[in-house]
Parts: sequence; C-alpha cells; structure tokens
Amino acid sequence: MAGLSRELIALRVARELREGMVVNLGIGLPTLVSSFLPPGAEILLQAEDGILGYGAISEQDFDPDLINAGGQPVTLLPGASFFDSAASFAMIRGGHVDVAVLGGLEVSERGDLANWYLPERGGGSIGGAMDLACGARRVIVAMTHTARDERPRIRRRCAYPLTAPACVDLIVTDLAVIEVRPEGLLLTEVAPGVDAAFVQARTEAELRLSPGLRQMDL
Amino acid sequence: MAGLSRELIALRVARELREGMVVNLGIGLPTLVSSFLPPGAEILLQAEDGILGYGAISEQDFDPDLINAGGQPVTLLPGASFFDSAASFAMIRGGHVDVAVLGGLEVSERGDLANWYLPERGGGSIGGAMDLACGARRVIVAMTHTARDERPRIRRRCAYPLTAPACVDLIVTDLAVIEVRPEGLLLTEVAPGVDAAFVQARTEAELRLSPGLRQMDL
Amino acid sequence: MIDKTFASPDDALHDVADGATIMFGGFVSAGTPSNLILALQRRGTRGITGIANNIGLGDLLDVLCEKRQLAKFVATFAIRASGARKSLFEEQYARGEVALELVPQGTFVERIRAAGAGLGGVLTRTGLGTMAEEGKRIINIDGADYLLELPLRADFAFIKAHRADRMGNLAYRMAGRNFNPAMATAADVVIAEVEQVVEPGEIDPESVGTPGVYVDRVVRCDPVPVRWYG
Amino acid sequence: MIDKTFASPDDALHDVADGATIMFGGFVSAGTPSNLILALQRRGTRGITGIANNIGLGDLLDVLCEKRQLAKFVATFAIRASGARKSLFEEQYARGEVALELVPQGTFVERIRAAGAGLGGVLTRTGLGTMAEEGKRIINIDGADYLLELPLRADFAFIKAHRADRMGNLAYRMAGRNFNPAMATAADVVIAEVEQVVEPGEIDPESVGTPGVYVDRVVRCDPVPVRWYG
Repeated sequence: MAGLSRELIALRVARELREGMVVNLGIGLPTLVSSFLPPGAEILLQAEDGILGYGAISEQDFDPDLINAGGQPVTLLPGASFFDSAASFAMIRGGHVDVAVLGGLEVSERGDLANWYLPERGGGSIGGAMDLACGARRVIVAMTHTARDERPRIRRRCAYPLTAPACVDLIVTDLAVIEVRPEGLLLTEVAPGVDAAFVQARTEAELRLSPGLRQMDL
Repeated sequence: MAGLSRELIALRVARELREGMVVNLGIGLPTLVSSFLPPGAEILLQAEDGILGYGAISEQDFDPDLINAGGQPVTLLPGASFFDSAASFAMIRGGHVDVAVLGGLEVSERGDLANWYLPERGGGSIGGAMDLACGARRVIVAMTHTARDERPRIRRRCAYPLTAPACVDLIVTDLAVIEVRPEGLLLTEVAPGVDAAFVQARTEAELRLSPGLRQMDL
Repeated sequence: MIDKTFASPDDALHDVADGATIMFGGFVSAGTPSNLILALQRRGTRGITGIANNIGLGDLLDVLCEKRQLAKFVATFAIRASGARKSLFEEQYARGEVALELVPQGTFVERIRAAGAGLGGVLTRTGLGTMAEEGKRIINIDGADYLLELPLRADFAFIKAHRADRMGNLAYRMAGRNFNPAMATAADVVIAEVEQVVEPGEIDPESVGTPGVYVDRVVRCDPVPVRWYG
Repeated sequence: MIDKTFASPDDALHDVADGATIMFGGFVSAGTPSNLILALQRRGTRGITGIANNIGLGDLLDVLCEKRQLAKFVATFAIRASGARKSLFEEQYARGEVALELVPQGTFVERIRAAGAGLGGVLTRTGLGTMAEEGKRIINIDGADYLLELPLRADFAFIKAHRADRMGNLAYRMAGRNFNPAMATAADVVIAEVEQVVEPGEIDPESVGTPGVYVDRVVRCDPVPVRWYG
C-alpha cells in the first residue's frame, strides 16, 4: 500500500521548520510534528491556551495547568513563557506565528481550507482554527490525501464549510507535497512508490508539475 | 479673602471617597487629595502609568520606575499591583475606576469639561484626561472657582476645547460644591464666609439652590 | 477593611438567579473553576446562558446538562465532528434542547476584552468568508474588510486562579490564565475560586494577574482534578 | 542557538535609516529606553516620525530636537499649557518645524495594540465631541456612537525592560512596563535595552512580560537616570 504513515507525514512537515520559528501545531496529526523537530534547533512551539516554548508531550505527573491546546500534558523548555488567551490570540492574529500546521478535511485549488465542520455528522467546533488560518504567516495543512471513502480532499472548491478562504500555503499528505501558488496547485514532491499520475488520479483539482518534482526526502 | 486653599479643596474632595473605591487623581491640585484620604479606609489609587494601590508621595530614594502619572515618586501599599498601559486604560475606559478627580479650566452647565488646552497659550496635551473623563464612573472636577483674571470657570458653554462632553458629576471649588444634574447645576455647599449670592456672582451658568444647601463641613 | 472572601462556593453563589448569563474561565483542564460549577449544579439555577471556551472537554460544565440548567451556550468548542462518545451537551444540542453560538477562539476572547475595556466592538479578519460572518456587519477600512464583532459580557464570571488575597488580587499559574483575566473584566459580579488565600502584599505586585478591582468574591477550595482524553 | 544580543546600542541601531518611523516606550522616567535614544542622537538619523507617550517630560527624547532629527511626533503629552520653560520640541513645534499628532493616551496604546494584534481599528467613545474626533469616521453600534481609530505601527520600536535572555524574553519592573509590551508587538524591528541579560530559564516563565517572539535585538546597558520635575 503506497503512502506515508501519519508519523512520516509529520516528519515531512517538520522539515519545513527552522531555528527561531514560532510554530503552532493543531490538534491531531499536526501534534505529532513535535516528535520530529530538527535536533538542536530552537523552535518555539505556541499553544493557544497560553504557552510559548513548550516541549515534548509527557504523561508523567499530569498537571492540569500545563497542557497544550489538545489537553495533552506537555513539558517546558528553557525560555518558555505563559500568557493569557487575549495575548495568545493577539500573537496568532497579529502575524507573530511563523507557521501553523493544521489538519484538513478539504483544501481547494486556491488554498481555501475546510477543517472544522462535518455536515454529515452535523458537528464541528471552531476552536482556534479560524484565527490560525487567518493569522499565521504560513499555513501548512497536514492530512491524508483522500478521505476514508477515497473521496479526494484536494478539490476545485471545498464542499464543506470553510475555516478561512485562500489561507493555505503548503499541503503535505501521505502521497505528496503540494504548494498553493497564485496560479494554482504545484506538485513538488511525491511519496516513495508513487508518481504524479497516481497523485493526480486521487486529486480533484488540477495539479501542475514542478520542474523540480522529486521524491520526498524523508 | 474668602475661599478655600488648594489643600482644603483637596480635603473636601477626599470626603467623597469611601473604602474600596478605585480612584484616579489627575496632575496638579487633584494629586493633593492623596494627603487627605479618610484614615484607615482602604482606597485604591490608580495611576495611568500602571499602578493600582499606590500610597503617599515620597521624595526618598527616587526610583524612576515607581512614579505616578505626574512623574512624582510614590510608595506602594500592601495589595498593590502593576500592569501595562493597555491594561491600565482598559481599567479606566471599561468603567472600573469609581472616581476620577480632574483639574478643570472650565465646566459647562451640562457637565462638559475643558481641561487640556489653553488657546491663548497655543498649548496643551491630552494625556489620560479624555479617557478618564469618558471612562470613570464618577468625575469630580477640583478647581478654583474663577480664573486668575476672575473670569468664571463654570459657564453656560465651555469656550475652550472640550475634554469630554457631559462627563462631570461634581464640581468642588474654593467657593462651593456643585452637583451636575440632568436639569442643571445644583449648589449644595458653600465655603465658610461665602453665601449663594456670592457664588452665583462668580458663576456664569445659573445655579439652582439645593433645599439642603449648607456650609462645607471641613 | 476590604474583605472579599466567602466561606464556601455555595455562599459565593447566593444571588445567582434563574436566567443569569454566566462566564466560566478555563481551557479544558487548565484554570477551570470546577468547584463553582459544582456549586451551580447544586444550586439548580435554570435558564442559564453559559459562556466558556469549551463544554464537555474535561471541564465539568457538562454536569449542568444533567438537569437541563442551560438554555444557551456561547463557546469555541462544544460539538465534536468525531465519532467519540457524545457529551450530554452534544446530545441536548442535537435534540434542539439547548442553543449554541459558536465563536472563533480569538474573537471570543477579544469580544470579552472589548466588553471589559469599554470598546464598541472588535474589527477582525477572522471569520470573513465563512459561516462565522453570517448576520454580521462588514466594515471596510483602507480597502480591507473586517468583521464587526460585538462585545460579550455577563451577569457573573466564575473564574479560577491559584492564589488570592482578601482584596481580590489574583495570581494565576501556568496555562491556568487563559480566559480568566479577560472574563474578570467583563461581568457584573466576578467570583474567583482559588487554591490559597494569602495576606495582601504576599502576592508580589509584579505577579498580580488580575488586580483586585475586578474581583467581587473570593472562595478558597481544594482543586477538583479534571482531564480530557482526546 | 537563538542569540538576539547586540554589543552596544549603536550596533543595535545599525539599520535605522532616515525617514524611519520609531516607537519609544516609557512613561516619563519609567521604562524609558534612554540609551537607545542617545544612540539615535549619535547616529544622526533625520526625518524621523517618533511615537511616544511623552516628549520633553523627563525623557531624553528632546535631545533629538538638538539637530532637528524629528519630522513628526505622535504623542499624548508634548505641549504644556503652563508657563514652564519650553522644551526644544515645544519651541520647534511653535515655529512649525515639527508636526504633532496628539492622541488620547488610552486610544494611543489601544491603537498600538490593535496593530500588533491584527485588528482593523479601535472603536472608542474617548474623543467623541472633542477636537480628537476631527477627520475620523464615527460608527454607530446599537444606538451608540464610537470613533474609529486606526492601528498605529512603526518600522522600529525602541523599548526598555529590566531583564532579558538571549531569546528575547523580557521581564519588566514596576511601572516600567507602560507602553513597552504593546510597542513590542507593533513594529517591524524591536530593539530592547535592558539592565541585565540572563540565561534562558532564569526569567520565570510566569514573569515574562514580553515573550521573545516579539523582540529582535537585545542590548545590555547601564540605565541613564532621568526624572521630571513638574
């Protein structure tokens, strides 16, 4: 079966991160990125609940006041800080978060993101997703290329309610890395064992092929 | 010569303050109020530069980071707190300051206040005055009843540029205590040695006499 | 002498009436006023409009659904899209028994701050082009559109801090801050549950997270351990 | 390793160009970046638009008038109505040599915060019915009028804190906070003058007043004593 595991998707996303960046990791798959940060690089993880500079998730000695936005217990790194939600979202909405890694239900060819509401379940919650999608300098969506029923998640237009229009910069899936450009979607990397035609067949939107198209370096 | 000294005006203003109140004292005459607070009562003085709960002005050991809004060194009382200017003015503008005591150049019969700009000098600065005039729950103006040239400061309309319209609740001068009511100005107290006619003669706006008009209790 | 301490959560809630609008601080397990929530359940107050970041996520707010105390909730996270076991709130919402206003989290806290700071509203790009803009004014400023979001305030705010003094000064602990400082500014009556009450001056003036002016009642309680497992 | 420390104020100002817009933290003597102001004077940068609460009140900003470095100033307190000896700024303003935009202090800090927080503007009642409303939009919300005040940002913010670490985390001291935390969020390049540089972790995470993300350059300096006498 072709395609990356969730952990390898997270690993590939982590390759986008550099020393000094402020990064917010959404609930679910994006949270895994914290396990694959480049060793030795000081990358500052931001949590909506008011932490900058948290470290690994740790199940030891659960402290209810030291959690990430998904409610998981985290550790602190030297140089961390705490602040309230008004300050946390001023940071997010004011363009001070370099990268937000968000999960996705659908991404459109112009970079619209839908990731908060599933009409077929009649449910969903916004949390910090709309603020991160609008406010982060760069939005990376990490998701499986297709839904469980094999419906493509990368579409001409999103069918699901939007989180924010035209906000996504990069899509990393189990099959591909795709940049959202003003002129459309650009396929830049394919997963091992997969080619561009395989990816396009599972993508509703039209993909342009990067002249430098290559296999993911994992 | 009839009329209260600056210190006695401040004393009379201090009589308006009760335990638990949050009070901002403007630069100049209002600052003197801090010397006449009811003994034993816990009154919280707020300074725009980010202090709640400061105490007496103290010239000993000047600390540049521990000043009131007039730049004077102050002491701290137990239960004091520091905060930044955004929090300080959220406190002022959000209606959390019970009383602002402000100096005045002119007050109109509907409670308009002019206290920041002197056209004849071509000068003036706003500082926190407009925010305090708009935001404090109760605005007390402490000033001399007439200007140096004996021009009345309590007028039908202000000639000077306004700090805020219809913001003043109480006027305390060297001659009188006057409430600003929806129906106009109400003279409630006169200074020792002064009567209502003496006050009215030095007031451009019309004063109604309180049925309980009395001499100030100092 | 200013003394805002109350003997018990139940005493501190003595005037919370049916139909009240109540803010609850807390983010999942962090800084959540669990003792006040449990006292509100005991009190049986009905027709409540609740305002909190989340309900049914490791907080205890879901207990208010046991006897249908909630008429409406304003939250950022209340209904899950996943197939997880539903909270009582989710069940009642699905049956149309409780109303829900879902708000982006940054807009949520900024609306509360605006109410506390005397601002007329919040001008934000968050929510533009989404369901969150429905029914709201859009204001164009220098060529860019912004949603006008209105201030959000309440009759009561139930908040949680780590330490307090009798004057109502509060010190928070780690991510226990979250919505508590903003909510403390935006309600008529602010009730704080704390783990310790100390003498005025024992909280370093540099470390006061909420100045006493904002707090009406303080009640010391042992914290109730809560946690959310995904 | 993140290291934002610079050897001297002059080094930290190496790219401040003529015509720059610069915010200066500080309230009279409290939290004023005097060493950075003196370095700016030495540098001789001209055509500056300055943004600060006050000029000529115990701060050192008036030295920038000695060689007419200022083209414009945005302040809440700059011109006195009293007969006190005039500052250089007051003299130059009276002669029309420098422009001044006078802003109510609460509006001033809220405009800076709005710029830092990505908001489209500030809706306030402060200034309604006064000269401060001239040329501004008034927006009616639920029957009440509000002035629309626009975000205020700068190319550089010169700020002052008590302690910093190499990652740019800042801790303030007493009323030295004032405008510094807000200004740190609202400029392209933020330069902090501090009295001590410590190792990351030595500033308690609970006591960080400005998280390092906002600060680009840190320079340790002995404080310059300043004071205003009425």
